[in-house]
Amino acid sequence: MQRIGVFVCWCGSNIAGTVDVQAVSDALQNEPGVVFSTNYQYMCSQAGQDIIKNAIAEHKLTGIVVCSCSPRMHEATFRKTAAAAGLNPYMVEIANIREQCSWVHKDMPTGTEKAIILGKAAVAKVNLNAPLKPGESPVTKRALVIGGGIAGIQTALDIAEAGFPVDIVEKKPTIGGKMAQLDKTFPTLDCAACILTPKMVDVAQNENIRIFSYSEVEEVGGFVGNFDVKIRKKARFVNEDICTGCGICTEKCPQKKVPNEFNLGMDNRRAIYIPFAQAVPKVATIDADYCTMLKTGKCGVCSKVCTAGAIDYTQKDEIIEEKYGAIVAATGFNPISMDKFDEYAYNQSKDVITSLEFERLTNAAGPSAGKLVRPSDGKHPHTIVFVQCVGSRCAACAEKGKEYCSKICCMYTAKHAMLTRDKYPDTDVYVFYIDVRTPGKAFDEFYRRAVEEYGVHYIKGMVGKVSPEGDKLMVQASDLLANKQLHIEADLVVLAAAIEPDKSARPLATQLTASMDTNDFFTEAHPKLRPVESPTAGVFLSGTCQGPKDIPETVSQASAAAAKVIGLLAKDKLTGNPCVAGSDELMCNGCSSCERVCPYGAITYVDKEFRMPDRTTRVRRVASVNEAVCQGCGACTVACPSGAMDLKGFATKQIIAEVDAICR
Amino acid sequence: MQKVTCDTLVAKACELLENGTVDRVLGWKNGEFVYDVTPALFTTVDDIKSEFVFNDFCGANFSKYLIEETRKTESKVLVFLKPCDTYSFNQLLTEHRFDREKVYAVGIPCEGMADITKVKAAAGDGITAIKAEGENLVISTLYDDDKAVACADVLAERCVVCKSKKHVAYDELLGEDGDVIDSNRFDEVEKLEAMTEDERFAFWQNELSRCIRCNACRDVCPACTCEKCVFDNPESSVVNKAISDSFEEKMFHIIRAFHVAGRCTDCGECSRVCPQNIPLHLLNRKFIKDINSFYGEYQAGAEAGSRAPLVDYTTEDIEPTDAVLKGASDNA
Amino acid sequence: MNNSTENLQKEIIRSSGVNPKKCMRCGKCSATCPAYDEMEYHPHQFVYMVENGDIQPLLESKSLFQCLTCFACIERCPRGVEPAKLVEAVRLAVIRKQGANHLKADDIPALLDEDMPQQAIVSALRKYSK
Amino acid sequence: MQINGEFQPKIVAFCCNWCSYAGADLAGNNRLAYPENVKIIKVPCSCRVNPMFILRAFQRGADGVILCGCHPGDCHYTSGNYYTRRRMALLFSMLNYLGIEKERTRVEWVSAAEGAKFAQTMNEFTEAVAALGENKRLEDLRCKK
Repeated sequence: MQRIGVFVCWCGSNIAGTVDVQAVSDALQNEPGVVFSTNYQYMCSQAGQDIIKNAIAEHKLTGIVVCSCSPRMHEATFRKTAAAAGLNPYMVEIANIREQCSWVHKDMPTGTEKAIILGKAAVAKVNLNAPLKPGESPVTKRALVIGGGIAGIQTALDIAEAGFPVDIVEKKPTIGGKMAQLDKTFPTLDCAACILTPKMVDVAQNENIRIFSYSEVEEVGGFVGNFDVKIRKKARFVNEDICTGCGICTEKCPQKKVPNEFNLGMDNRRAIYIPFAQAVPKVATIDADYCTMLKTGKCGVCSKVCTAGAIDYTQKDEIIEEKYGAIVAATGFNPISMDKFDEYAYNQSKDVITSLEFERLTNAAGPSAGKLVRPSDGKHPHTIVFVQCVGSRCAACAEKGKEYCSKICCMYTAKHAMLTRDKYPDTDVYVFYIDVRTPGKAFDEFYRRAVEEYGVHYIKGMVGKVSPEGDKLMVQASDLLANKQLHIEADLVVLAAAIEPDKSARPLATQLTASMDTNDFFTEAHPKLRPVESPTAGVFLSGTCQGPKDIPETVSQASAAAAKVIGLLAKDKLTGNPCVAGSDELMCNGCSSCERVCPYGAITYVDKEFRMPDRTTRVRRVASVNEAVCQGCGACTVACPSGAMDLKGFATKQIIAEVDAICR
Repeated sequence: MQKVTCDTLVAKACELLENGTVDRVLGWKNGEFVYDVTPALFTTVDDIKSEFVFNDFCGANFSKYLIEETRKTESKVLVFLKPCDTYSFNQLLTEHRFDREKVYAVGIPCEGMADITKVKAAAGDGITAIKAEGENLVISTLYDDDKAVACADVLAERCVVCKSKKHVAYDELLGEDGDVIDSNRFDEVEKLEAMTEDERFAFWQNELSRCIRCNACRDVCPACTCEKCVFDNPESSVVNKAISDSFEEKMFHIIRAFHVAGRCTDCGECSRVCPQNIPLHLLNRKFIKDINSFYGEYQAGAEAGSRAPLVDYTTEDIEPTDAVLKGASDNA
Repeated sequence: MNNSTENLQKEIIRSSGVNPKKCMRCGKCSATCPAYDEMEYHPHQFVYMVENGDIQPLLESKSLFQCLTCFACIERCPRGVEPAKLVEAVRLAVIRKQGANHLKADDIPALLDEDMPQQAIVSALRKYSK
Repeated sequence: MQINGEFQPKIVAFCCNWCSYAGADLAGNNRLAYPENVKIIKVPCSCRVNPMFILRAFQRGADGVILCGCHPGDCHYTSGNYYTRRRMALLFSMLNYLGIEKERTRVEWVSAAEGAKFAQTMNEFTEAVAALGENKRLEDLRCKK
């Protein structure tokens, strides 16, 4: 049996004006477990707190009920008071008789009666309270960043700057991501490579950063502060430590017909390659799908020309195991496939291209060395049609497009149109749009400049059809403002394809037990207040894996995620919320219902041996809650049919006791 | 009349026992009366040959027995599963309740089981023998001459509205597999929904007040497989072993149905075993019907590993207030 | 909007099963429409006008019968609005008007020309021969 | 419960800690009156509310039970109230199927900023339950004084 002390606060006249505080403390005196009951003008004052402390000592109290203002106001205060007097702070319960009683009721007798009932409910609960101790777990002071695009790069640099070691896992042979493929960046039009490649070099040179390129996350275990990660370092058949990146092998390799993915297949590379000149790490990689030596055992040219002796045809995948305190997902995006958009003739004409392909076409390091030419015949295009929202805002068919707005297309299309007109004033440039969405610093000004200074024809309406006729592309579109149907003879059509999360994100989310939305974007812990954290503790989100973003936004989110990681790694120990779920193993059925509703992936299953009454042992599958990860929502407690799962601080028994006290 | 004969099952059981595939067989044997067929565990060929029965009274769903049975030894147990039993079988697998490797499941076709209450109503009391002949059951009683009743007329309610003749899980199938049936199993629920609140209350008051809290419905239910039921657990605050007031049985039945909501395969065992003939399946079916209409068609057990509707959500789900309106036509 | 227009609007929305509010005004329906130049009101305008209850001009417009019902607009609409179904519903509203039967079966041969698609003739016969 | 010959319903309100409990506090801060009949029980999230709690309240003589949580999409725990929504939709539909008046149960989403909505909801709910009279259908006769 508890020894409970009840402390009724007057809150000056705030409570005492509507509630007979003496009657409340008298009535609660007779409740089961209550050994002391009093009232005072200001319980939260030093004098009031001293009353509580003295009573704890004098009456050997094991539990405390304070009838006062909302627990949101002073629960923390009274818990500290109790702790100072040697009582477990979770033995304190507050009956809210101010905000939820004296302030909303006017009549003294009924107000007093309600205050007594609220007090009784709190006493009933404290009778069943148990001392709680927050769990502690150590923190491994190392972070893992998955994805080496601008988001991952920025996050890693910021974390490393704060003095913590960081590993970047990038599945491609080089870091850099999509930004490395871009030509110029809006709204300032500086070249992407000029601002990105120095950062890539910083990453390579930073002592706190390790890059695992051509690698993928294989397995994730553990929890916040203590993740165990297995990384698969794919065989690149080149010894990274020896390769100097001189590139001779990539010139001598006889296998010349490999589609160059860096240029989106618009030209070819060799079977041994370095994706681009500024690649980091700048080492060659052998594409096993095309290498004649690896396929037939005959060739070995690269090995012969390599003066460093870096080629190793026997190299195998390597598994690296490492511990991390925090993990950042920065898996990025890809443009969606245009295969389902027959109306735009993407698969019929080489001269219908996506915007990312346009970036490569205009990039000085691209397949045409920066000269804007038609991919089909290498001729200079005179009429270019840009189509926006291709596959974005497409709610009709999930297989075809995406319901969301891809956010970046309006701006990059304006950029493409502007740059084209700037470099080739003899071209006619049309942009078909549904809405032009340009919120952002200096964004709308940028778009207006494309129209006003560069003479880009912006037409409200969509393109209905593109049909190749001879070497021209007939574009049929509507001009909604002029209420006309247009027929434009174009030389080049550029589709602003919607963007979608990289395909690796879904399996990664499963490994991380991080949640995703229906579009496979990572879900944030709170859409407004915790936008860079995943609901899974210790997992953070950087860049477009969380939602469509442009570069400035990606970089700010990347730094924000880094700040969160640094905040976590700076701690020596993590103190948890003690009000967490716990499973009674004797009653658990192992049915997985709780695991399925847990938003944090805090529940796992273990096979455990139980001794039966007849002295035999039996192995059963039972739920186990990771207290460091559980946030204490209680969803599992209701999903559990056997009642094995309960929530500390809000136990089924406690809540039922409150219900009973109120309905008594 | 069942399409698969007792002899076929006996032969199959003996074969699997003799070739060492299994070392135990879950089957049926006669109880005190001929219609009182009870589940039994056989371990020898002799026992099977002498005691194993299969007829129109073999309604028991063996899925639940597998939980205990598979824990006993490392070897396999043979279980015969009617189509509706296979759904429970899958559902238990979804919930990791037994080790699939330790079971050899033989699917058997089912033409629907007879309801002894209906048989008695048709043929009178004092039944001494029941024989299946073609489409009829020939019933001998102490008092009268033998009487033939059509099997179709004495089918159990759950078989009249059978939802599926298709086996969704098995290692081996005897006879041919059937199809999922578009049954009208929700008709009775709809009838209740069309009543007024007062009429519904009167209906359920009448039904549930007969409950004697024998717990048979819970004990037979293949979804009620908790290691310890909340109603048996003194720590749960709702422990209650017997009816003690006008609400207790409602609390029990609502919570029981809620605990199996989204997991209940509608096998109908609860109503079959109720000694008071309370139509408990109408509670479960209400949940199933609501789930189908609120969240899209879902058949528990149709697919092992599927996500039950109550541990799932969409951001566009129906609001509870609208759900109540949608759930009962008199509210419209 | 007066009562009868509002009823008519409701009826058209109901019978077509189309929710014009889903339209985001991209105009892809009109961009894709092969009969665009023949029509006084174009597919996107149909959607917009029905949404706003501006039904009367549609009822009186010849555009109704210039729609080929080729369903290109339905196929291409990114929001699943289905303008052709709306056109069809307005068309039906006109046809169902008492005593306003525009077309008799006997009149059809005289109206045919070589460019008219087979589909249009069949659907016209189906619709107007009652 | 009868006061001055007038029926006073007993109402139990479950409020989630992050939104609705704060909304109730805001109603208090703004002195927005609602009936004394309403007694609030704090839970971390609406998804902590077990159907057993609701039935228990009715069993012990409550005349109405209302559950308040964050608006869908705003749950502090991201998905808790989505589960609540499904559970309560099914439970309330079942209670109504058993003949329990649908006005006795309610789920309302109240944010921390919606003090006025909280007070208004409680006024409406109390009025609706009072109009139904005593809850005879779901109470436990043993617990009646």
